[in-house]
Amino acid sequence: MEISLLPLILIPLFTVLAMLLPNSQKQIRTIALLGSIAQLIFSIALFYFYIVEREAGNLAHFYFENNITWYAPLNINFHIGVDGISIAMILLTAFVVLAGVLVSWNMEHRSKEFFFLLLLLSLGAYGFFIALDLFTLFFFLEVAVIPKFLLIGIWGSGKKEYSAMKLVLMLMGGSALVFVAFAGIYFDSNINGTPTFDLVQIASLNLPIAVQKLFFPFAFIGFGIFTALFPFHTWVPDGHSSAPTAASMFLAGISMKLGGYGCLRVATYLMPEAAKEYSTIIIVLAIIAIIYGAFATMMQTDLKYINAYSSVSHCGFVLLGIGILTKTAIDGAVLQMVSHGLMTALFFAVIGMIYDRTHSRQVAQLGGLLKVLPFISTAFVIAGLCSLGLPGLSGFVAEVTVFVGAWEKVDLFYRIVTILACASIVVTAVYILRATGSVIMGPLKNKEHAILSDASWNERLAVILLVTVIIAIGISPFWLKDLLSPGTEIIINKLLIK
Amino acid sequence: MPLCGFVVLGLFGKKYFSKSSGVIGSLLLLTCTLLALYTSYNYFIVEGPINGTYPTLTVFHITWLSFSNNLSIDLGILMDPISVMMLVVVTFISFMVHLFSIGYMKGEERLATYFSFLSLFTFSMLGLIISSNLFQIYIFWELVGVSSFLLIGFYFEKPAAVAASKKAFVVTRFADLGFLIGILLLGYYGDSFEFSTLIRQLTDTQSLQFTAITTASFAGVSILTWSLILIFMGGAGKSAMFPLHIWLPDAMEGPTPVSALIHAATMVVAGVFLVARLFPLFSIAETALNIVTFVGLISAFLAAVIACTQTDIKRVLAYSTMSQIGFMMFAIGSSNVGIENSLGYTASLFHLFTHAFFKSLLFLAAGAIIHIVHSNEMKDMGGLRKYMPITHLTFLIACLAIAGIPPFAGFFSKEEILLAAYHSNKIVFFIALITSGLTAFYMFRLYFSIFWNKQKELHHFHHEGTWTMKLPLVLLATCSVLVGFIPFGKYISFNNKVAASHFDPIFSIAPVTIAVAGILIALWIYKNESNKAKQLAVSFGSIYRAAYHKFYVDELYLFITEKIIFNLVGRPAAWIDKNIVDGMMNGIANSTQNISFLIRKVQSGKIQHYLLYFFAGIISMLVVFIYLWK
Amino acid sequence: MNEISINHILFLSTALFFIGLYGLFTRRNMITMLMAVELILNSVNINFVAFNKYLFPERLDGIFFTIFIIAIAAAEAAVAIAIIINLYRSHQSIDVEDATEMKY
Amino acid sequence: MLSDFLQLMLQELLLTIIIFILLFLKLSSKELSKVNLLNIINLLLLINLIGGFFTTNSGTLFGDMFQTNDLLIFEKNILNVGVLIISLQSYDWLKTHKHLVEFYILMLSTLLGMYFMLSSNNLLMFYLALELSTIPLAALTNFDLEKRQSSEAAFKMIISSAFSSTLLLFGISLLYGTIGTLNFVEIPAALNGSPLQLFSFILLLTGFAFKISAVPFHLWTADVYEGAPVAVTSYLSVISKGAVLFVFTSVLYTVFEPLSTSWYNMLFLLSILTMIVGNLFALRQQNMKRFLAFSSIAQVGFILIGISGQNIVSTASVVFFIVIYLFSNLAAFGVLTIVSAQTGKESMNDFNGFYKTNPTLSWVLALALFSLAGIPPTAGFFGKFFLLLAGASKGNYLLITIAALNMVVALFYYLRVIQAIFMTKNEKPIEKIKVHLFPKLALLLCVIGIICTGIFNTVYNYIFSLLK
Repeated sequence: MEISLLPLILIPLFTVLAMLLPNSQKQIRTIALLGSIAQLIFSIALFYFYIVEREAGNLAHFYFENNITWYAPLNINFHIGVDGISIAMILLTAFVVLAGVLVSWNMEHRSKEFFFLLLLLSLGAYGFFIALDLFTLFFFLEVAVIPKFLLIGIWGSGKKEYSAMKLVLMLMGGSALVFVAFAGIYFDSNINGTPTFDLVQIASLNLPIAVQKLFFPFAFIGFGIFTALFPFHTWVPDGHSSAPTAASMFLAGISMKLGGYGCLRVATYLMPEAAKEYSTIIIVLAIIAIIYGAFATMMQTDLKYINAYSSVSHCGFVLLGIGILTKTAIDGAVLQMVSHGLMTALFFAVIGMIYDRTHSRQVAQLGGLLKVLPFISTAFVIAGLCSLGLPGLSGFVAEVTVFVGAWEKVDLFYRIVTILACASIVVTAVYILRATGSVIMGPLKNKEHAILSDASWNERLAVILLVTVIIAIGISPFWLKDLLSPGTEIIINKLLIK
Repeated sequence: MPLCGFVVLGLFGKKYFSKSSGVIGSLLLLTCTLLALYTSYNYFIVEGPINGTYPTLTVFHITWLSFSNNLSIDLGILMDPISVMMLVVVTFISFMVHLFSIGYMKGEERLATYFSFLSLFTFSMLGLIISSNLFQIYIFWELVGVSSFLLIGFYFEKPAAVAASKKAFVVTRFADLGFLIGILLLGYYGDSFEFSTLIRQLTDTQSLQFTAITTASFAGVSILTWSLILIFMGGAGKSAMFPLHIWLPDAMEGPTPVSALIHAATMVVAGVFLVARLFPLFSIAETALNIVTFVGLISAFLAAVIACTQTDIKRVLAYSTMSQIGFMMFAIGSSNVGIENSLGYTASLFHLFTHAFFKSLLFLAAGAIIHIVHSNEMKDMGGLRKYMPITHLTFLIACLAIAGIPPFAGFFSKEEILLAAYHSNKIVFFIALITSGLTAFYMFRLYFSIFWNKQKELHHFHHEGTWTMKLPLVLLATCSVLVGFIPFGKYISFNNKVAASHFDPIFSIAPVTIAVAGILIALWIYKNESNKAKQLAVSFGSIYRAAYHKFYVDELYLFITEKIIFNLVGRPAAWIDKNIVDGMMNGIANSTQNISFLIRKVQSGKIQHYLLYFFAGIISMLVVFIYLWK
Repeated sequence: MNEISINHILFLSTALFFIGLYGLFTRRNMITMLMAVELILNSVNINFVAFNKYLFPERLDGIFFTIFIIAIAAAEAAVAIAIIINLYRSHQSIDVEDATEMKY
Repeated sequence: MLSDFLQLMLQELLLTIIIFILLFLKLSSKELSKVNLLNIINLLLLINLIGGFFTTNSGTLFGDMFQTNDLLIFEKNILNVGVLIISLQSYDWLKTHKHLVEFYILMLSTLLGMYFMLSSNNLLMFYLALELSTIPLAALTNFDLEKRQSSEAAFKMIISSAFSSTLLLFGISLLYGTIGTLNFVEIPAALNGSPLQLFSFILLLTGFAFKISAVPFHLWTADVYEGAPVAVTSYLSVISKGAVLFVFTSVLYTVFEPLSTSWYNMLFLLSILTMIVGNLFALRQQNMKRFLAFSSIAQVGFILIGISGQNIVSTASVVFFIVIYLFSNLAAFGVLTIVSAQTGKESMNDFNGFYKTNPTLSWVLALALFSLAGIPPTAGFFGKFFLLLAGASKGNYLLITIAALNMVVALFYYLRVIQAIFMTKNEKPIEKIKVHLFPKLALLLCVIGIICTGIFNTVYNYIFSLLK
């Protein structure tokens, strides 16, 4: 059962191109919708074929590989392929993007450019997740950054210029570091004389320890900035809060995962020795992010800020999982990426809906929305419960996996770390419940809100889409787990060598 | 054989969760109840003890989430006496409550939501009971917590209700933190989350796991003890044991039937159930067991004292619940391995069983009363016996039962508990005795001041509520009369062996007399409108006040959260993030800007300066590359 | 010892070079600056000729170079003066200090 | 001999002929309208461009003074493309200018100079070509005859270039003194790295550094760019700079190969200085031309890094980058030319809300800036990536890190422009601009270049094959 991965890039590409032709907002959004639906269908098909392959006993690391020579003199190839992890990420992207298109269905202002950029972002994300060549990876990584500047700057709210600039500069700073790491890896990976960018080949030959030690920090911090590594997380709150709904869905849902994926696929996978070397530091940073993000969240009064900071805290779990370097923990990290992606996208979608209606994101000004907006409020509560790790929703699965993974390491340090991480879920409960209590429950604070209308069909669809997946993962995590574990298995085996 | 029953039941649990009209809900629950009864009938009577032991069946078992080759979360259904027993209790009470609610919640426009929540709760409670491993319990444990959160916060427009729900959830969540860590510890050292495996591996002293867990120690206490204590912490949170009890009284903000279901009969005893489940492990960890005992004892006593002072009828009941659970806890704690002393284990579960009936009865009756009086305050009530004879009667029965007057249900169970306590530890025994006296006292204080006393004029007369409200009362009343006579020990004992029920009339004199004394005092004080109560309060003085303010535990917690967590941790974190970390990032940008502003002078616009710089550049290059940088 | 060695000539040319530089840096009259440039060019010319004459007499590269330099210097001067005249039209001055509008 | 002459110098001859044609046109231009003139001229340039593609000879002439080969021819063609684009873009401006023929004559003669500079195989030849390509530029800079700034710029340019060329000459003379030859082929053998040679080499280097405006020899750049007419500015920043860079690379790699260790260090120093200073100045510019001037200085810093790699890949990368840089920069300047020709506005604030009125131009400008900033999928990304990769081949990761971080700073000021165009509110933005066919063509060409050069590997592979 052999299929090509190229459609994964071509579909958004053609969607984007097709969007240039028409001018009426209706046609454009229709095209966007069709494109993203096609994308989702293809991703699910991909998932199916992957399963089929595995059933057929194909135990290769990467499936559906496709290696096109790009720049022969530099030995740069357009090399793509997927394993379970990337498929999970691709599915996540497909779902979030579709939801994003649905949520921003009624975008009038420059709708053409909006959807164009949104789908361009998704293109970048897909490319990133399937790339097996560092150059290709880097190419798509940056494709997935710049459109955000325009998205936030043009359609954003608040101090949007500042946030957009800050976000893009910090992310590009990250990718600059990543570039240095890549250059280093490139020149130190001599396959019979010619340096290579090919991820698989580099993995096959073990880089010298010195090289690993030198370039691991570059790669990890570089990608870490994307996924809100502790001192470099400050773009998250501003960026998320200024971005338009769909953009912040994408931002928190997917592009923060680019970082996590990169840390895993490049930093840890290619430089295992260094990963062991630095794991303590990573863990400490992750824990700081988790705890301190959670506490910082408690003090926020703006819904988007609350969610942004909680994203910092949740992505801390991803980094923690990656830092712990046990199979379970890494599984947990990936699970957390997926779950957080869905959950936070849902959260932002709901916040966006509330904002569209009430024109306020201040917790103090909202209240008792459950009475007037039952559907949206319910979605809000579900998102909240997922974020505080309620069993039956995806959040719980991921976090528990990380905990158990962390617990597999014996010595006291890891124990304490794990306990701290566990403690954070209580704090999470506190701030989520505070937000819910005052926004959703309680008496209706603002009289004008009494006449608001509940979610429209497209919003309902978006919410249902996300909630379904969240519950699906929450109730039966094993399918996702089975999808991931082959990939993580290989990464771990690489770690365990010598 | 019981499998089918449970599968159906589970399905129903799911199904009626989505369905959501009161009647359907109740009907489905009726079926469940019948199924449950049927199953238990099968289990205990038909299947019967196989060579004197009740089998522990694990039916239907799937791997839910596997971590490492031998560590995984499974979903399964475990059948043993206690789970079956709990099953009956939960389904029956829940059914009663549904029935009652139909009448009680009439005219509530979110009726559907209400019943769906109720059913969700029942579902997760059942899941908790039948779960076959620790993680499954944890999962349903959380679900139970959430559904109770939803139900308490049902009147979401009442700020008090919202606050209460938040409090309940956060407190239990905090407790669950301990639970989770405990689970991780046990799971890691025991190499499994399965009860059966865990118990098998950890109880036999030869196994690797046993040595691992007992030798490994932290702060001088073996890991086993630690993990058990932590797990118990979770249990204490749910069962509102001191000092994690603060959420229970506030939880009374929810609809009364909910209080009856969750905060009297089922959820709060989950803690006891948990301890009972892991009893074999507890029994090898002395320290843990003692902790259980004393926590139980303290909360039993404190709650009783506080209950004497409260004026809100539901709060009184809440505290009495707490104290009863305290009883169960220290009963289970005070029993340790040994044919004779396993009595406590049986006793506590027996008490759990009986208590479920009469306490839910009390709550429902209280619900009926509130339904009419539209107030929770005792002082608004009085002389109600004329208006609502049935409620009056049932309430009286319940009171007698809880006070432990023969031949009511409470008598038997409580008597066994006391016996157990007597056997294990005299001090415990005496405190328990006093507490039971107090119980009798405050219950009858309640009783008299509601039904006798000087009658307050009601705003307008109500009839006593629909048959759906009366029927449950009557049924429960009968139960609380009869269940006492079930030879409980025959069915449930810590090693599932059939044990004869110890019933010792001589011994039971003491408690009974104490109880009667309590009743008489109550009678003397509260029968008629008088100022004896006040005098009493004054005479007790500070103790009274302290008790009235629940010994200021709430205030303490408030202080910790508001002052310490928020001000000393939260705000600084937010501030640091805003000013320092973020400031650092912006600082880099600004400094770049400033530098570029400073060096602009170089571009002076004077051609001769340019040429000069040009030449200077050359000279410096000469110096650098010819003399310095060979 | 009355014959002139290359060192003297080089000394001369170097002196010329620095005189030219000095003039270029200090003079405020544009024409004068131009003359200073010419000085430097001439020092270069002397160099070439001297080297050619003393060190590599068999080939004529240096001489040719000098000729070309002279030619080009003329062209350069022409263009420069044209520009200066044009500048004078607009600025009404040929002082360097006045031609400093564009800065920073 | 003669056939050789005709074949090898075909491009030069073609260009000379064109120049002469222009002269005659000038004499008889009374009866020709400006539009027709422009059409004719652009046609001629097109012919020149096409003609360039049919010359594939390599060899030397005039006793090793003049050499040519496929790479050089390709480079010349690149320059031709650039010139054509510029002339198309400056259509609007020239239509109204009364000396347009002279403009072309001067421009083409500088182009001729660059041809010879590329082909020069001898220091004398090189010097002549350099002057030929410099002096007319000074005149061109002054082409807004009545603008004060224009003549000031021209003055600054002529003086400083004269100064730099004198120093260059001084260096050459000293070199001649030490080794006695001016022939590129003979020089390497004679080099031994003695201090005097280093001294002369440094002087030579500064001559180049001046032309490509590397810090600290860059100070003339901003003023001249600002003062000169936009067309000339773009010519300066792309064509002349590109040509010099080509020569610089080949000279370093072939002629001064023996001194490579020392000039690697020099490049290291120069590139870092150039990037940092260029960026820092660009940060706070308001005039678009001035801004682009500094940004181009920063670009040169990156190119120097590429050059410092000193292997075949780095040569290819440098050439490749210059091609991309030509497209991107010309696109940016093109929009600028059109805007300033029609509205006379060149300040960044004038571009506030530009998107509202001229979406297409805004997108072109944005694309160009992204390409300059090195953002995928534009070609600039590939160019930058390969340059830095070439630089990293020496294993000097400090340099690469600094460069990478500088790219972020650069991104900041490019984004400032984007921000002004797309986001900043403005009551009365520049009104709708009607673009004539020629500039449209030019911009289209640039955009195609920007998008296709990178994603499709043909150009790079072609360059690489030339180097083999």
